[in-house]
Amino acid sequence: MTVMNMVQAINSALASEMEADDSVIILGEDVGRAGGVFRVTDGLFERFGGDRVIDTPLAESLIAGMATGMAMAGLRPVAEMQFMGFSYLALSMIISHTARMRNRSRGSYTVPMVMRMPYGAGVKALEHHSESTESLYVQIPGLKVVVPSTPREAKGLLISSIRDPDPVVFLEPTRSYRLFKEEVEDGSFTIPIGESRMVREGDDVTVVGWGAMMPMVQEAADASEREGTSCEIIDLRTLSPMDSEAVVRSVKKTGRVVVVQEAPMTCGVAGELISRLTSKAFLSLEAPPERVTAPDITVPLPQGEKYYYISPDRIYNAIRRAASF
Amino acid sequence: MTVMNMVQAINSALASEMEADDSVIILGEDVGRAGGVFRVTDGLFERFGGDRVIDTPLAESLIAGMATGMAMAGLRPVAEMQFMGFSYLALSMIISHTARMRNRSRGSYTVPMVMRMPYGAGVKALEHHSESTESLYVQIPGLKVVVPSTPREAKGLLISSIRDPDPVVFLEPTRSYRLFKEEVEDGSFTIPIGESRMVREGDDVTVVGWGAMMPMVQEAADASEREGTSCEIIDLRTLSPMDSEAVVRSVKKTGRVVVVQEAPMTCGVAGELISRLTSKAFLSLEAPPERVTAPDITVPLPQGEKYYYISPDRIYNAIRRAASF
Amino acid sequence: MLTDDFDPMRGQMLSILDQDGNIVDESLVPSLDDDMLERAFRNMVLSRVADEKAVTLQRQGRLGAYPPNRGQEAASLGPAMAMERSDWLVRAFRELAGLLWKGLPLDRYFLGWMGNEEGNRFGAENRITPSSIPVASQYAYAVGLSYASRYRREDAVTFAFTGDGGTSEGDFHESLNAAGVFSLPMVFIVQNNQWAISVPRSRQTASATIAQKAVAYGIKGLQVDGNDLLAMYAAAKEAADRARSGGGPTLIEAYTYRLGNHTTSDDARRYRLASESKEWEARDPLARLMKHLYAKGVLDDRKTEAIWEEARQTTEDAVSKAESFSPPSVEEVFRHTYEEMPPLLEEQMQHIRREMRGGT
Amino acid sequence: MLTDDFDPMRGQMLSILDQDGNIVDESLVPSLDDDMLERAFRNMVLSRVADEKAVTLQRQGRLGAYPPNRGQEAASLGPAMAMERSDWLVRAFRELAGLLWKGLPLDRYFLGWMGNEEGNRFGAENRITPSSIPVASQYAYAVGLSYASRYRREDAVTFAFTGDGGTSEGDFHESLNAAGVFSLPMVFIVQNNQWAISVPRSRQTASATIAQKAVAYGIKGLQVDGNDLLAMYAAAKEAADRARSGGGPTLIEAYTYRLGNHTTSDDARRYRLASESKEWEARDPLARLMKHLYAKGVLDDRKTEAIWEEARQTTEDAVSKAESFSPPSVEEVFRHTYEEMPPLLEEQMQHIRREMRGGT
Ligand SMILES: Cc1ncc(C[n+]2csc(CCOP(=O)(O)OP(=O)(O)O)c2C)c(N)n1
Ligand SMILES: Cc1ncc(C[n+]2csc(CCOP(=O)(O)OP(=O)(O)O)c2C)c(N)n1
Ligand SMILES: [Mg+2]
Ligand SMILES: [Mg+2]
Repeated sequence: MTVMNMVQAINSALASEMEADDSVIILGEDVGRAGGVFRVTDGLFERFGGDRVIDTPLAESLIAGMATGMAMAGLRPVAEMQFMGFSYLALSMIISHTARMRNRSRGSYTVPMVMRMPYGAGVKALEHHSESTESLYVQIPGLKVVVPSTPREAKGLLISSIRDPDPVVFLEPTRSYRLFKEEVEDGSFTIPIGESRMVREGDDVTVVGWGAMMPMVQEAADASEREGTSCEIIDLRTLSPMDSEAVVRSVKKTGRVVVVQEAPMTCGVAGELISRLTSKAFLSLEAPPERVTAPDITVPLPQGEKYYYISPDRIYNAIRRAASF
Repeated sequence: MTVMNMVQAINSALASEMEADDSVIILGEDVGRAGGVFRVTDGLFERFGGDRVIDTPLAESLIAGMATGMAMAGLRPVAEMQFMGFSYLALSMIISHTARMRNRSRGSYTVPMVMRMPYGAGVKALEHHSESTESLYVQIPGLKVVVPSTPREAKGLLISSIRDPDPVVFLEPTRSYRLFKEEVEDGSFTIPIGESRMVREGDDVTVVGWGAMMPMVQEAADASEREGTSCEIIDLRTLSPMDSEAVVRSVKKTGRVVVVQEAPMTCGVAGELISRLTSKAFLSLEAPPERVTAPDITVPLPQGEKYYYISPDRIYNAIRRAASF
Repeated sequence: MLTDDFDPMRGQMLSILDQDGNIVDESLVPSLDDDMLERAFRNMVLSRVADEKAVTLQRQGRLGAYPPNRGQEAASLGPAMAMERSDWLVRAFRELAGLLWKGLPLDRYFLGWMGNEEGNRFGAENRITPSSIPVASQYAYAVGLSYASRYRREDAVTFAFTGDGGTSEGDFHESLNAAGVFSLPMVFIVQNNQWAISVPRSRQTASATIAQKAVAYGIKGLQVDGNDLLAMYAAAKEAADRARSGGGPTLIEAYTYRLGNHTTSDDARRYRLASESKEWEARDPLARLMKHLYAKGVLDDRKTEAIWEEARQTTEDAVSKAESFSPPSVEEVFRHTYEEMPPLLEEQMQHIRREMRGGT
Repeated sequence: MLTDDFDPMRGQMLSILDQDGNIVDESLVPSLDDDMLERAFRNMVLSRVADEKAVTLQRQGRLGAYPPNRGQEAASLGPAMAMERSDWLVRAFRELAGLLWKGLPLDRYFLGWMGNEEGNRFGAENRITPSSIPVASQYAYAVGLSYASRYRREDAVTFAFTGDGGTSEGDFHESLNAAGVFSLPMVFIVQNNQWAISVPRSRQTASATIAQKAVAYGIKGLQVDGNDLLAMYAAAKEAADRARSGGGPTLIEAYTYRLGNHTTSDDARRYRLASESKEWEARDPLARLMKHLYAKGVLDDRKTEAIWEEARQTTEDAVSKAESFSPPSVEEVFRHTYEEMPPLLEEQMQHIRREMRGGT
């Protein structure tokens, strides 16, 4: 066990998979000598060489396409998009080929690749550096979408993603990169994709979140508990395929639910989950499901970010609304 | 009044706006001499010349970006994506600039452009020619998304879109292009963006759809009415900004709702609408809202399309489930 | 080196057989024995026959929208003949002759255009990728395939096709640029058939040739008479040899012509002159090779007739086989989305199965 | 024509002032009077001072992540000096000197990097577009701006900037290609500062120069010493004149160097040699112009000192003004999403307003 932050945990996952399997290969902008703009790939260039830790030209569609081709040929590429806001340039490649190659060829070609990217706001960044447009990816059949919320989760989920036979979009909450440390196993270990994590059991309100929202969810739940509202907290962890079954089970117990999503409201993951719950736990719902999301605006530049970004207060208020309906 | 199909109605909208305003300009692949692969721009090249009906090189990001720049400079470009499945190449441009320029510059620059594209399945087309990924666009703040369901609607909504001060993604259901004709006003007229259309009033179940789903919704509703279930039919018409208020009003009356969406289920417009309804009409809901959508798979090639595409039967079944809950 | 002797920026184009099948310059003739040449001809005939069959089937409603290959057979066949088994052939959607040479089963070809994903199941073992509809996008994964093969020290060359229209797309640029930077063993073949649907080559780019675009990537570029099988073979062979020996990628512009419509949904008469197509009919790559082989004594009337007959038979057999394929079951339609079907998808599948059986 | 006399494919680069400010070839010196030259120097000094101030402010937490311009002043200033009022300046994010010349208010510049969209409100009347972070994407709307100005017979030239890294993006390619096809009045300036964050120019593209990429688009291309104001001005002026007279677009590679870090979040020592940066310090465009103007008698110590002092004062004033700007209200944050606020957005705004006031 070593105490690590999320950046270190991801680095450790990459290193251990590269050590174990020479088909694992890294590519992206500045991932090589510079070790990535967030230092996530620090030291890997020196350790595994420039042929396996590849600084590509500045071209996102190429990076996604190149990784796709590598994976079709049997490698296990881990591509980095420098920021989620630039991954849109790769979206056509991802939708048209990465996600479809298996079905198109009836399994003759598969694309076991990972596309990692930092995502999310709350770090007072430049324009395009605070995106949380995960739903663009979640809606694409053939892709998996994973979001870790702690260092240990990040390592275990990334290793699973690298070993997964299908393409995985791995979203790393920038805000959580260095927010806290925790003990992480030194060797290789996996956390299954597609299963949510029960963070805390409770009776009154189910609170669901993922990624950078989890610490805030916990803070809000703590405050609610102090006022006598018992919260069941679920970290969704995989957004696609989404473990809505676990949430349905929980809501059948509590009857009340708050879904917390950093992204703007419309056509987000929270709405999808609520729509599923409404269909599958209709008779158990004792209050309207609450969505806590950003408003439907572009992420403001830092001076206006507070009107956009989720706060524990806003989650707390939603829990109260749900509990007191 | 002239009886027209949807292709003719769109052509007529373009012609009348170009006649009235020389800042209206068309660009895209094969929109010029060939008149578009669906003949939507037929005759416009001859009438308005190659400087206003521009055949561009084969480059979608360029088309979107070029239209964005034209609009920033005060023109009213109407750009065509040859098929929705190739518009993903333009998505980064649309998200990063088209949709954000107004807010980024606090109104100093605006982007009054339209991006038209044929969309949807049910026509036994090639791969990538049957997409209905409208939710990729609906979730982007700063964009409007409009989907006509009849020839007259298409003309009125397109004229509004061209005159709109904000960028509009105008989705044309390929399946409806030549499906039926109706009387359409000859001159210029507008249908407001952001308002849904009440197709038929009814008491028992609210059925919501848009675009190519409308004829099927009507067929299913007719069948249901014959068995005594009265349907209130709403054509959503604008997906962004979505007129969820009208649906809420209807559901408060009927207590039951079926939302029909051609696209795959996850993170689609139907889920968003249901999530809004559940929040705003919670106490009125007498049955779980029903979503009729495609499954979460890539559109199959023609031989498998029947397992994907919505049918009136599937809508009818959902109405029955809702009514009998 | 051909790429030195024929400079696209000086308007030079490699040509070996003239319009009448005569050799322009003996020193350029590649070493292909008579047997190989006869096989090439057979392949071209089969491609021609199968292609025309596909157009007919489309008209009969037995096959979907289809992009004819007529006139472009040499442009894909020449490169295919320069390929080794382990080389990758990355398709766009108009390379029938080359695909047949590389080992694509004709029935699978028909099956694909008949709208069944099974048409692509043959791919991996032949190192042929599925047809790629989003223009030029396949160039990006071609770069990855090539990188992987070099990483694995496989000595494989990746041949990637696109059209003249494809050169305008960002993916074309990003891919050639990256191939140059990584000095990958690749041959990029642009079938410049003069049209991208209705847009003529001159409105696609202002560069005088497509081959000269190689300059932007620091790689070799060559313009080749794409209707001349010998020239296409020679150019591709040199490029492949260079790639194999570490000399990096080459861009080959195959100067050719689409004799048919863009697809069966298109009517080329709306945007191009009949006279132009007529001129190009006279440069038909198949007739040209045939004349050459007659002159060489490789072919005679009897043999030629037998070859056409054989092609017709092979085509009919392939069509029957493709049509005897059952349409996919609901399971087939769902199960290849992921290696393991997620619970929700399973549920959706069961739901649709129930609804299709008339239940609710 | 400079573009004929200096062929990037033969390794020729336009240079007028040498490292010590001496004129290399009198015949190339553009006609700029002393007053104009002095204004140019003032502008460069202001840019240098303001840029360093921004870096300092960032360290103090008064400004966000910031991309320094140091060393690249001539590369944007020269083109700006060749611009008319109605010409469009399409920014990337490292053109401070040129922006100031074109009329950007310095306080708005600071305000933008301080994280307030108000920093971009100045744009339209000066025909300066907001900074564009997605690398090279601005080239696409630049094409549209240019098309619109020609359509309106405005006689305006569009100048569009990107970096060496930007040349690898698809948008770079699609835009230059389209500009070539439409023969638009455009000048594309690539500030080749040798690095794209940590990736050196040689790993960005295998082409020997960036200027030669013009060949791919059938347009003119020229490599220019980007630290030489006179050369940058001369190149841009010729290109603009050509554009205005219908001669189509030009690609100018400004061969320069980023003396600072990529942004204030970067540490360039991780990936590049100190010796390299040192070499380039000696080619500083500001010192070079100064030496030239001393030699010409346009500047002396007193004047120079006054110019620096004035720049410091202007900068302090601009910073104060920017800092006195209030952060946006919730209304400001919401209302510019559309011209008219849709009901749902209004509702979301009211909700957030309530929550921020402590209500639920
Ligand atoms: C990205 C993309 N945009 C548009 C289309 C529609 N389309 C199909 S083929 C074609 C023209 C292609 O021209 P070219 O590359 O010259 O190939 P050719 O058809 O001549 O073989 C177009 C515009 C597409 N398939 N992909
Ligand atoms: C599309 C895109 N990808 C990645 C980034 C992250 N990024 C910002 S600047 C930069 C390097 C740009 O290099 P260059 O074009 O040479 O400009 P320079 O920074 O040297 O001025 C990168 C990769 C971005 N802003 N946009
Ligand atoms: Mg073509
Ligand atoms: Mg640079």
